[in-house]
Amino acid sequence: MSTKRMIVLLSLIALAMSAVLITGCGSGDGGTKEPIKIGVVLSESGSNQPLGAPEKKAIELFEERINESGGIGGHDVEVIIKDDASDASKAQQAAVELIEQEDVVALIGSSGTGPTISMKQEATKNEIPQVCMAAGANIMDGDFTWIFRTPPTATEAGRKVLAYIEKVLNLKRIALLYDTNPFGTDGKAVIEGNAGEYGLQVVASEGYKTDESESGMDTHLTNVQTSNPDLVLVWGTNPGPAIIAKRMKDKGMSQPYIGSHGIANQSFIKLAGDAANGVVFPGGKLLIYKEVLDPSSAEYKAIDEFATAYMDRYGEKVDTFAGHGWDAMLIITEALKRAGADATRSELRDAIEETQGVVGSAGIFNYTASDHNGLTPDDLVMVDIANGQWEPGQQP
Amino acid sequence: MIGDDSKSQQQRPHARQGGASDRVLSFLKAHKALLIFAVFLGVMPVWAEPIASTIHLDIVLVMRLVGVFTIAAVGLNLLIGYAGQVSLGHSAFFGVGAYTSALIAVKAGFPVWIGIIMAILASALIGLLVAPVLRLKGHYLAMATLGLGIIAFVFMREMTWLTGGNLGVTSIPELSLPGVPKNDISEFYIVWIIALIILAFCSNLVRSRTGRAIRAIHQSDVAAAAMGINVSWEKIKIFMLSAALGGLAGGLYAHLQGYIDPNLFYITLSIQLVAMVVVGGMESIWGAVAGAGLLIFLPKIVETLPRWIGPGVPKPIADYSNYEGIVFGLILVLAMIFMPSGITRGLSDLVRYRRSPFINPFKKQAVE
Amino acid sequence: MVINGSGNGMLLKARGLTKVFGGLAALKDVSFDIREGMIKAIIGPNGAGKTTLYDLLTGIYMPDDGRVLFHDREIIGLTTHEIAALGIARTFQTIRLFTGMTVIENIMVGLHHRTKAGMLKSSLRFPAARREEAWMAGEAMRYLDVVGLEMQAENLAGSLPFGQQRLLEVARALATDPKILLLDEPASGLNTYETRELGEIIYAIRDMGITVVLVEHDMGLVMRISDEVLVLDYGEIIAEGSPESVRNDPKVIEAYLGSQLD
Amino acid sequence: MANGLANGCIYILLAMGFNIIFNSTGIINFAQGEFAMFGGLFAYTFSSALGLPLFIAVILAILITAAIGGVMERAVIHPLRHANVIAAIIATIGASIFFKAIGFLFWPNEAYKVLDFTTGNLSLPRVTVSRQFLWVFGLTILSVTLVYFFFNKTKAGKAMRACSINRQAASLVGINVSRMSLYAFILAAALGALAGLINAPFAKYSIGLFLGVKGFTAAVVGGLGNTFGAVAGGLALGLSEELITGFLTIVLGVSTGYQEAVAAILLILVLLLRPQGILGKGIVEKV
Repeated sequence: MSTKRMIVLLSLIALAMSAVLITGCGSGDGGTKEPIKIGVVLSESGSNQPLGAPEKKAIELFEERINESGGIGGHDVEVIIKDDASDASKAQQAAVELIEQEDVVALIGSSGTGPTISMKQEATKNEIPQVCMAAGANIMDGDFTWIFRTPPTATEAGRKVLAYIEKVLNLKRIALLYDTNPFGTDGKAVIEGNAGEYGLQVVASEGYKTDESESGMDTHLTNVQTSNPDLVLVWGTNPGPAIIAKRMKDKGMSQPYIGSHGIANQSFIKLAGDAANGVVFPGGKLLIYKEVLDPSSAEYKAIDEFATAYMDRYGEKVDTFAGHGWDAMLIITEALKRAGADATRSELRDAIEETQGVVGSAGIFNYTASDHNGLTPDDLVMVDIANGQWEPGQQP
Repeated sequence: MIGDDSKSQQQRPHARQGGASDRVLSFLKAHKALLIFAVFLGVMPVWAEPIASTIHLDIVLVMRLVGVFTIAAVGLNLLIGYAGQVSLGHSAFFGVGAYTSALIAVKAGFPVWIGIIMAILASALIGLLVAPVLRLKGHYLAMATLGLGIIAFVFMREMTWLTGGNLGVTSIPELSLPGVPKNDISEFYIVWIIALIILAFCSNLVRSRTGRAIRAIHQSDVAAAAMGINVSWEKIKIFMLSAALGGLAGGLYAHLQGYIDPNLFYITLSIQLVAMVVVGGMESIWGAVAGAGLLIFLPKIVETLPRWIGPGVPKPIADYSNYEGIVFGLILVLAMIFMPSGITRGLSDLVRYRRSPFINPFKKQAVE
Repeated sequence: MVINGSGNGMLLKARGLTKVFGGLAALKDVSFDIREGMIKAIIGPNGAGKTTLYDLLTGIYMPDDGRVLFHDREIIGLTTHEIAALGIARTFQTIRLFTGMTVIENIMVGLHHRTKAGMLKSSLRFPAARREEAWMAGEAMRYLDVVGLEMQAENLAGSLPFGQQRLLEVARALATDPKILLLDEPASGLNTYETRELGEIIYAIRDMGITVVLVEHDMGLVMRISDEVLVLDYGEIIAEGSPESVRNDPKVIEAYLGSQLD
Repeated sequence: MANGLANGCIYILLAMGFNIIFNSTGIINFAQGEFAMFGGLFAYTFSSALGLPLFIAVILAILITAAIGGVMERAVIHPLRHANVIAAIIATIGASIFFKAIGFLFWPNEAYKVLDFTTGNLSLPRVTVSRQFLWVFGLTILSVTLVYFFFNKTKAGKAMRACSINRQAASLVGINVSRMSLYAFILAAALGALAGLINAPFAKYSIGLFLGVKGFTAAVVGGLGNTFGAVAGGLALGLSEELITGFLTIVLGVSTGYQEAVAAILLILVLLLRPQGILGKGIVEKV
């Protein structure tokens, strides 16, 4: 085939493609007012799937509810959700597509820290507000002008736990077991970095892999025992912490077991069974709001409304991650209500930064120019597991 | 453009005996397919950018990644397709390249391109250091390289003082050239200019003396040695080149992403790269382009379908990301069974010989 | 063991070669000389150690004992490709062509060690590399001419008929510019006509100044063309000399008859 | 030591699976770890979810996984019996990705808990061991014995051994090599499922690769293709992992995260320095 003919052919193909696509997709919605578009990137698949799935449900639920109640200033809210498959480069790609092609006014996402950071770079470059649902400490590194966060971070949870150990338990020697995944190493850094401030000592620090077998975990526990700790602090996501709880019980280790907010879900209790009893962990009030909150408080009402709606719509209990998605939508829509439905991206950002006292599922959000995390350790509570049920623990 | 694959080009060298004066002309002749492809890419932003928001797919943006993975895949194809040495550890070189380039730019503050060059050198050096595994053959080599990938991943994660561990490296500067505006389109051009140079380099290489030597080793290393070819050294050289291209791709990737962490360079990346090579076509330079393009575009297109068709899209397609592994696994198995020479060969056979590109594995074959 | 100096026209001297596989001696204390310019045949029943001998001479195996001098240079311990570069070329009993490459490319692989363009130079198409490539193509055609395969240059080696594959392997070995060519059963699988043609080609090769050694079962061919015949049985030399003397050697007759009775 | 032994048992079962398939087909099955995944997840489904007695659930899980192994052989390996090594590697990798995706589709959660065989500890004079450990140990000894019996006493087993020595010769004396390959996959899948069961009580979809690499390492350490080298290899790997974990923290004071690389490093060292494995005699690959 000659070069010339090839080029002609290719140009024709290109033209044909554009023509088909433009005509095929030109149909508008025909509504009265332009919808407000919010772009969402989360992990529907890949390693962060357990986070992304409930987040997606909560976001879609929020979208339905706000549109049923008339939207914002008569404008519907349109949520466009993309999957990043827990992959940073796909998240970045998705963010660019949402910004450039869908012309969204704000971004939500993502579920995991890596994807969130790669989205953040696009959000910052394109000057578009982003509300993330990931907890990684380094998300706020560097320029955080455009990014806000809904979940409590390892810092809040870590400080809560350290205060609990110091004030409630009155113990000193911590044996730390952490998952070598990003969640675990994040917690490890916070615990090791702040233990001294609370007069505590980390006497063992063992990284394990989530896929470890029981006997593999026993190897780590043996190392832990030789360091003679007062308590065992486990920072990880399931199933590692459950295996550890079970093995500690089987081996007759009597030290208190303190978990992280990574086990603030029912599956920990399911996996660890009996061994879950006696475990204490920091969690959002969402989990045990009926037990710890005053039914007349604003927090109780906000959480109860969300939890009931979620149960009605999906037939299952809310979990923390669903809450993060819900809160992200809440913060953006509340800011839009204040800034007006036709607010520009930068006006919306300013409005989000002015968020004060917005009651979400994870706590009361207060953003300032210097703090885009919004929550404090007080938004977490220590939770006990007793008889396979969550109960409010002693608070430091 | 696909039809004009390396096989027919390989037949040409002896026929070309023109003087040194018309080098340019002979280059153009030898790389007709490449030039057509270059023109195609050159005009791509012109038609693809305006329709991006209409088709809900920014082709140029996706093509940047295709370019990066093409570089890595073509390097891996030299090793697997041409030299017949399976590596399941190329995520290591990709990762080493990415970290080298990123850290040199972020921590040492050197210009991006110094980092990229160091990425190439560093991964080639690592390739040389681990070259003893090339003494192994077949499955043994595959498993040993898989082990290398795991080791590299663990070190990237655990050497927190250097790599930042799971927190990764953030704020990696973008790819840019002096005097060129920084945006997605300029990055697209930068990546593809490099990729095209690599493609030209590699298609020359496989038709050269070195290329024949590695292909000979693939077919019979004993016979190749008997022809005076230093088999182990040729393998090491091609392994280093392959590692260097992996490092180059990794370096470019780091600057495109702006953020890297160890989990991006797990062995699933190696398997993806191998899949690009085998689905595209082993022993085919264009196979790398086709494989990278197909495997990167396929999920994007399926994901975009609901936006084209609207709410009526069937649930399995809307939930495609849940099925991606199934489709991906099936593609690999079926490609090996029915189209073992990859889509480029299969399709060009179809065009040239009007023959089905699929082979029938259930047909009785003579026992060798 | 002492081997006397050169100057007597001996191209290759083997002394005391011994190779044991898993307790069984494939070769036992084998010594012989190959004079420059001759055609020497090595015969013997199956399993006599002929191919093992080639593998020792070309560095594929290390002998357990013994030495080989080529041009008065010790070659035991050198690698296969180093030996090839010194000028010992071989073919294989089971054909080992590069079947996925074209006929001319097979020959060009044979030219590999006589050329030097590196990875970078040839990929960037430096003028020197392109000149070398053109030279290789011309040279390759010359070798194809010797075996009469020039019309097949562009075909895949694997697509050639069996007899032509044998010839291509010979041409590929010639392309390495050897001093000595070791042929391993070149006539097996060839028909009478092709075998006669092979004989002519071997003469032509000898006339190019290349010493030819052939392991062969076709006694007609061996007796017709060789200057000297060496007979191996169970890894030991049982006879060596002119074709006539070997043919009448009682030990040889017994070895062949004995093996046929098995 | 007990921990290393228990892990070693899992590795032994996986390594035997690798060896059996390698012997009869010459293929390294990259999907071996996924058999273990299926074993654990099916056992969960039958015992915890469907409420069948654990014993029945375990038998069912092994049978179904063995059937999956058989189907895989017919669908993937049989068509590729004349293909080259690269094609076989890629195809089994494809199968492993496919299986993992199936696992994710039906069992998407982080982990599932299979009922314990029996809980609690057994106090012997001087040492206390968990009952689970005794199960692990007992089942491994039982399966090694059964495999030994199969290969040495049954006709099919002897035929498979013949295949492992020389496939062509075996086919010449009338052994149906293709059927032996099928049997090998079924047997290897069953052993893999058992390994997954032992590795449980926590089963999850993503466990395959992790276990596969460990099992292959054990097989190589013991001498690939040497069915009973797997025992030595598995124990050696299990014990060295345990020792090295302690060594990393106590002696070197570095992160135990490096432990993940131990199996890979051991694998490469054995392949390079002693490719026939610690028990092997022959040379891995002749020229």
